[in-house]
Amino acid sequence: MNQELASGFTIAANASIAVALAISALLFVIGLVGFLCRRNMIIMFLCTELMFQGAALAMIAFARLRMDVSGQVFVIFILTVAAAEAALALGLVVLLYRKRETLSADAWSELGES
Amino acid sequence: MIPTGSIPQAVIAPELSWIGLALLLPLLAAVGCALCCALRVKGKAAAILTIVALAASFGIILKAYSSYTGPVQVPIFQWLTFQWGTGTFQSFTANCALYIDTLTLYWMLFVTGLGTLITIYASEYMEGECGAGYSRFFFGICIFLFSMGALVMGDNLIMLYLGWEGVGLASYLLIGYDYSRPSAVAAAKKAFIMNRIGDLGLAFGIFMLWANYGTVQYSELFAAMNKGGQSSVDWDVSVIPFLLMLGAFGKSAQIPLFTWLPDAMEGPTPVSALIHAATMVTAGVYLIARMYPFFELHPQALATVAWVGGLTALLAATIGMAQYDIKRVFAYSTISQLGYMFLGLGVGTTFGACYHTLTHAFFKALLFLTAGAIMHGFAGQLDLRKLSGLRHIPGWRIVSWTMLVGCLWLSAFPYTAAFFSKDAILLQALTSVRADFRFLGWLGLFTAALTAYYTFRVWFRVCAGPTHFEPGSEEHHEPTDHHSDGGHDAKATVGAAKSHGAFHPHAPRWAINGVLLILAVGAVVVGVPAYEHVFAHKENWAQQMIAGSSAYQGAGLPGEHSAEPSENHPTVLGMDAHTGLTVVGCTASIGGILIAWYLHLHSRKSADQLRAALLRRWWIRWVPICMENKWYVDEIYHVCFRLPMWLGGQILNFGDRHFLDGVLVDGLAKIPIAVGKVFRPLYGGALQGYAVTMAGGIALVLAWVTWIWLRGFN
Amino acid sequence: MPISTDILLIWISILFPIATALIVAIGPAKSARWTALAGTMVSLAALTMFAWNFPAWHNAEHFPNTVGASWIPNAGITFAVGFDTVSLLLALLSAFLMPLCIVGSFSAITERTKEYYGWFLVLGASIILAFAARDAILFYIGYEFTLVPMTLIIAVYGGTERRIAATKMFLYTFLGSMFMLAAILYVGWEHRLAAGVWDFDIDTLTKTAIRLPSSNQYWLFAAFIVGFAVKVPLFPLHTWLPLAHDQAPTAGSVILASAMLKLGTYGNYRFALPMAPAGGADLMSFVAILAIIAIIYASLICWVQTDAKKLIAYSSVAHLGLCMLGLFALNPVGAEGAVFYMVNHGLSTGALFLCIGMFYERYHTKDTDLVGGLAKRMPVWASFMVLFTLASIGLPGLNGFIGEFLCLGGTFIAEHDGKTGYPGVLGPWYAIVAGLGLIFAAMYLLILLGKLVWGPLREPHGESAHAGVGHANSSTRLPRDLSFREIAILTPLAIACIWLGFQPKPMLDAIAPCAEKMLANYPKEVERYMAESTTAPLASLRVKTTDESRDE
Amino acid sequence: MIDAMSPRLILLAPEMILFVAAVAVAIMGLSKNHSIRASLPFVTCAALIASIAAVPMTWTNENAHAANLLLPMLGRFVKPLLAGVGVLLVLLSVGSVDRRLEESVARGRIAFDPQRVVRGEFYAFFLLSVMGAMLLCNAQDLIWLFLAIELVSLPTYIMVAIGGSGNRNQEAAVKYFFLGAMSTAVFLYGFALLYGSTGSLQFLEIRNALAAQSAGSGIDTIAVIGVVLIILGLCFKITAVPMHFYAPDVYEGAPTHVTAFLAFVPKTAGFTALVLILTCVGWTGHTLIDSDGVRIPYMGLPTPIAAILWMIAILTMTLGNIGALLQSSVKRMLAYSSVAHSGYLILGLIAGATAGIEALYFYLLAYGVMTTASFAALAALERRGEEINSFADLAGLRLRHPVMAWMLAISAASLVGMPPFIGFFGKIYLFIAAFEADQFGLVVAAVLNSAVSGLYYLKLAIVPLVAPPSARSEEVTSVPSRWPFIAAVVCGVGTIVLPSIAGLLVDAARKSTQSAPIVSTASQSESPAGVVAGPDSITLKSQ
Repeated sequence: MNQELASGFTIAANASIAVALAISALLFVIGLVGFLCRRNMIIMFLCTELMFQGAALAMIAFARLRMDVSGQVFVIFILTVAAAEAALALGLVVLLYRKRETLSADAWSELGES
Repeated sequence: MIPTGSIPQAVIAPELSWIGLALLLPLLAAVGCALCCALRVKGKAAAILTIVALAASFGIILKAYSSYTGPVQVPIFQWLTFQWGTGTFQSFTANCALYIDTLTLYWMLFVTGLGTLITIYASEYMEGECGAGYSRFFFGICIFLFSMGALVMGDNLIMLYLGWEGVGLASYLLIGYDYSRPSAVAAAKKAFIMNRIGDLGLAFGIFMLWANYGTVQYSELFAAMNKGGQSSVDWDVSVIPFLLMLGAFGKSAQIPLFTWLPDAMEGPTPVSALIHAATMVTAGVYLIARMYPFFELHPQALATVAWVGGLTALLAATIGMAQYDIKRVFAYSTISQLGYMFLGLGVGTTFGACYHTLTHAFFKALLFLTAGAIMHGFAGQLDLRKLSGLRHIPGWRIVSWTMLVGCLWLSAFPYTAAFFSKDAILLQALTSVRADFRFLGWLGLFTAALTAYYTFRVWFRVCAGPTHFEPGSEEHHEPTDHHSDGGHDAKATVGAAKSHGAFHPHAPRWAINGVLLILAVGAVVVGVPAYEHVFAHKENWAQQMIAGSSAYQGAGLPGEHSAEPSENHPTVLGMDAHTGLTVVGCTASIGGILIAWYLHLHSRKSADQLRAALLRRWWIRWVPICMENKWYVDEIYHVCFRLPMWLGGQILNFGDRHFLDGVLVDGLAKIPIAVGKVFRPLYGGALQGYAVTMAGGIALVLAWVTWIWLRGFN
Repeated sequence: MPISTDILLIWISILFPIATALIVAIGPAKSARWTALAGTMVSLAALTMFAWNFPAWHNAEHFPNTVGASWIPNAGITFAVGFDTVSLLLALLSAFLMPLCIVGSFSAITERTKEYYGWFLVLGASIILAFAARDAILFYIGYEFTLVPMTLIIAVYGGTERRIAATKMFLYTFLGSMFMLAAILYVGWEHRLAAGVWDFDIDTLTKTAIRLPSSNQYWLFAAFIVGFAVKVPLFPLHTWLPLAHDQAPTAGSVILASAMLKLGTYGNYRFALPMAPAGGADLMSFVAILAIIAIIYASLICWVQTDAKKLIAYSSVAHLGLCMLGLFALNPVGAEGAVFYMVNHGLSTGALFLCIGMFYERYHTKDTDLVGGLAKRMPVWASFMVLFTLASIGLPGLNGFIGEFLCLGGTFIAEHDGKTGYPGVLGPWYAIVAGLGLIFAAMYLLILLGKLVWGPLREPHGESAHAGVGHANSSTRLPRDLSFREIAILTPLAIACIWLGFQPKPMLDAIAPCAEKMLANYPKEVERYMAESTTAPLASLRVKTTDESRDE
Repeated sequence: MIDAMSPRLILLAPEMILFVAAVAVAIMGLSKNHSIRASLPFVTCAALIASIAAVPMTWTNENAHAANLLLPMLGRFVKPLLAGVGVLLVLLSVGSVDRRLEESVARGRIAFDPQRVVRGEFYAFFLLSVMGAMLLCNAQDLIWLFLAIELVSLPTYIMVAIGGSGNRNQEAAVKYFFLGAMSTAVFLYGFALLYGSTGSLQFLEIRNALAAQSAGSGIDTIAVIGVVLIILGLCFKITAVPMHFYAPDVYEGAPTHVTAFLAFVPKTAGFTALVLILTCVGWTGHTLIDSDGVRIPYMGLPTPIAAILWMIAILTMTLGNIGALLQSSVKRMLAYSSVAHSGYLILGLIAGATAGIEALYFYLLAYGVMTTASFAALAALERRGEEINSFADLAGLRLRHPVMAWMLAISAASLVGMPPFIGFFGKIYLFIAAFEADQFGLVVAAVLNSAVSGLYYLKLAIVPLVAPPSARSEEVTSVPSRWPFIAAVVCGVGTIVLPSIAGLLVDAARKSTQSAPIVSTASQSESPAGVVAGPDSITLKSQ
């Protein structure tokens, strides 16, 4: 395959980075699965945070691999945005909870093709 | 003297364009009549206009005849002419131009002449219609005369076609003149459509001529024929006569397209006389005579014409024997006589055919006009069982005796003009080297006997015998003029007439009687060429006329210029052909008349007894039944053509609406909707449902990428 | 780009009706009809003035032959307008019919009049634009936009099934024109490849398209023919037409039949045939067979129609089938006939629709089983009806004949033997089968006449001939026979029908170079034929090598 | 670096204006003075107009090139486009936000309570979202890109929730937010992978790195998967398959004026982001014509990306169109139509740099105008105080609200691609671009889809104009504010008038989308003629 990949990605050479990447993928997938499976909106939101963090972890790992600091800078921004989203999500969830007295996402399925 | 050996070449003579007035005048008269229609003129202005125009046309033709020197081509204006290159097949020329040769003049003389006379007759005959359809009637007549002129005088086949369809239109309009009668409307429609079928053949004949010779102008076509008629390309030239004859059969009511003519008698009688007896129906004869060289190219074509003519003559005669409507009898006799003309053309005597056309034009017009006079006077009564002894009624003598003249001529009574003309045809047939033509000759003689019988059946029934009559159901010629609006008034008067009980036939006046007399005289006079020839041994005028035209090849008198060696000199019944035929022909004619005399004058009951006797015997029963029912030809056509097509139309109509549109088109529109419904569950409304779908989509795409990757991209 | 008087006249004829439409839309409803009439008259006058000074009657060139103002330079779209003889004739026909239709609608349209006349004006402008366009996209704009007003005219002012009819017409023709658009763009792209710039000038595109390899031309031709066949309409893509005609108001039917359908045949004349000679030459028999099927099929259906308007609609299918047959005979005779027939079909069928509309306004039915024998009640109407029916039947001496005759003649000689110098696989048999259509035409139209005009008088119960009963609005009360207004509508058409029947020469002369130019690239297809078919009937003509024909 | 900063800051002038206005609007919204609160939309409009005016003044050639942007002139077209359509979107929202509350206050039923008003926030978010979309034009690295996209998205979530008074707003908001968050995570992960493969966040460097990979042994799988994830994530913003499923629900549930916003601003942002990313990756399927007229096929870029975009385009337009066929809700139908139009727009992406981007932006302009026209017409009407939704509400609209009926019809005609409306030219130009990229199959697919779309757009025109009024539609009235009406008329007229200057607009779009010349790097080898690696196409296209 790709020579550059082969040189840069062998587990022997950069085992720790590979592990980090694997974990990041795992985080992302866990987040996704959680998002799909759980009905509680707060947990769903937390799952998306998990996906964000998976991406952030991958970014850091790559930054380490590339010996480049910009990836880490990106992670800071990701955290910031995640925080902003969290604030938004909480506000929204509270609003929704007030309306329906439930946190289940299934409570909100009036729209759609019947 | 005859034949000349080739078709004389026409010269271009623009200075003769005044002959075009013979076309223009009827057309202008038509416009005038249309104006009369539009302005609802109550008087006879339309008739006067028409008569003047037609008489002037006749005069012009006479003048043209008197100053005739040789075939001329008279350009008038460019009509259907264009070109896209300079090569042979890169132009199409069909101008409004005239081609004047002797055949043209021959035809135009009797067309315009008879046209004028019959219009005079009609001006009185139709007077009851003044203010209603009078102008419309003469409009039709003018259109007809114009079209007939174009047909005969046109310089090319497209002009001929214009006239051909034009006379069809006039025929349509005039047959359907009394449009409130459904039978008249149906007859008009039938006439037009049957003619259309023939016209299509003619059109394709024209295409074929153009495709072969690159021109549709007579002069160029004849020039090509003079060079041997070889086409410059390898189209099948031999098809041409068959296509053309289809047109002729349609127009001249021959098998298989003859059924329209009897129905056409729904039209006013002058129309029947002019269009459906004297002139229009002879257009087929004219066409074949005009295009005779092309028929000569293909012997089978002429044989076909001969057979069709012979069989039509017989068939129509058998039907005519069993009809009770006078006009229908005459109509079938017309078909029968046209059959003779085609027989003549087919066996090779254009002279015989054309001469018979001329004689027939006179005596048949005469017969129709007498029938019309009767109809006019007896409130539409035409049933020969309900009229008798007319010659004893005051005021009807002229009618009766002129009718006798017509009947004698139609029966080819010895030494009448028609006798000679028919003789010419049959002689040619009987002296032919072909056995089948000789058979057709005998068939023609047999038919002649039948003709004599049914002709005099009419005369003996109607004009002779004790006087009694029943008026018809129509009463549209009351002197009190109630023709303002609709049929209600007419019905009312019928009722009134019936309630009166006494019916007085009103005898014809000068216009009708005068025309009848002139026609009777004319019927005699047209015999002059034959008498000249037979008695004075002078040159035959009719023959001259034919010989100077494209039909020169059959213009000789039969037996005179026979190309065969003298040892093969044809004989009839062991006698010299001439003598034999005269004897047999006289026998047939007189025999037929005598039988008619016995059955229809001497003891009229015996005719009914004979019919009853025939009907009693199962093995012969079909003959009278078929004859009375016109051999079921209409019914056969209905079942074979109209019914399947009507059914096909219904099926297609249904299929168009419900299958093509309903299933295919609407179904096509429903496909996207159906597909849309398939995807509908994906938009269920649950948040997580969407999330799963999206994640699934992402997974699918990633799987696909992986697959591509495994296959190795780049 | 110099703005000459000619260009100005063309744009006046297009834009003035649109401007009038705006005036109609904002003006009072009472004067809408007269304003609209004025708009169409100005349009007609402008076109007539243009035609008066038209220098290209006999040389098949476009005029004005100047580059149009650029519209979207990157895409090569311009405002180029100009006429050649054929498009000018068709545009004149449309412009001629517009005022008649407007006047013809005076009594028929009693509500929403402003919109009606406004849309009619836009429709007319759009049709003229399509004919005038020298830029393919501009053509498409005119061609396609006709659908909008027509759909609305049918959907608002039509019969009981008007919405279905309008929807079907819109979608069907819209689908068809999508193919055409793709084809135009494709040629544009090929031009882009060849010349490096986008250009949608029709002449330029034609020059590009004819250089394409045969296989590409097939596809090009197929796309065009599908697009235009819907509009013509050619069997089996015709099913929208009877419904649309049946439901449309009279004037809508007239314009639909006389002008809009001509866009389809005109499209074939302008795009499909000149641009893809290889496709045209090889697929001509296919199209011709469809055309012949259309003739027979529609004729038989006409025979059993009891709805007078549907009958005329189906007869349009049959007649235009003949027109297409003439066009696809691929020789000048057929093409000449087809173009002539386009104009004449417009006149006679439009007039027939007007006639049917006039009696419909009086009796509120089109069913020939219910109404008949009107010659008694309405002799003037009957005279016109008979005249136009005869013109439609193709009686010589009237306009219909010449087109029919030439179309059939062209088909007849379109046999591939190099005689005419054009490729052809049709020939007598095609012509004979198609010729049956002439007999059928006589049959069904005479049956129509026999029912509607002749015969004993039949009127629906409760409907006296004194019309206006059904109308609440007394201003639309109609006389028993035709009013002066109605006679004034029909008379110009009648004059045109008779005049063209007797004096076709100027028009034939004018069309001939165009017909020849349209087929200019076909003679060399003969050589390709010869080279490709080993069993060509005339091997002697096969002397020319293929290379010569390819190197064109 | 400092030198490079100053032109970049100057380029941000429009955004600065919007930002200041956003803050001001947020504060003004709390004012007790009714007229100040009522003036908020117009302040917003003023800000947007000011930002339009700022663009030509600041976005000069020198500044743009000094800023080292990937597509230096992009903002010159996109920013005025966003702000211009934004003005219309603001107009169409006038009177909708806080309507109940303001009515109650005006009637004196309740006292004014700054805690309950949201109008100020709404317009602030509106401006921030537009600003985010604008900022995308200035993006030169992935961080900026990410932040800008989030700046576009986050306010829209709130706008959906607070923009109206309907019960369905919250449902739409929750769906939009959660699914949006998921999609954000997806493209974020894609960013990470792209970064990992190329080692840089800078677009220009990414481009160079990918070019080098391509010229070498081919592009990294990691990079390809990264780009694919980015595309998929951004598909959410542009409502493309497979991330479009939320669109019908959200569009239907959101208040009409917000739906109009969603249909345009996030979509433009998404496409701009995609344009930037794909510019880094290069464009596939080029055909170049050399001086001899020979066509050189450029199979430069990763087949999978081209294939995926191809598939997405076809599926998007198809699913959008056939989905719309079934709808009885107008807004839902317009949502599907929005999906379908994204499918057409992806044609521009696939067509790429030759003419694709300009076609894409031209089409976005057309789409913005015509879809805003339809939404504005809907927003101008209401039934018993509820916004109108079903076709039954529109039946016979012509009788009582003729202008809105006509505007709906015009927008439908334009959306279906009927000449001579602007939509037709947009489509033509897209098709031309697709031809330029040899994507004949896509054109055919789009053409067939256009035909299918006729089925439902016709309904949108016929129902208001022709159908007889129903019991429901008798109750339809205009909203109190005339501004949605005006917005509809402006947009409707725009669809008719804009074609006349289509040439200018296309030209502007073309000029704005020319990319920066490739900085020649040592790693890039000279490619032989014939099959050339991707990035070269970028230089060639700017000829």
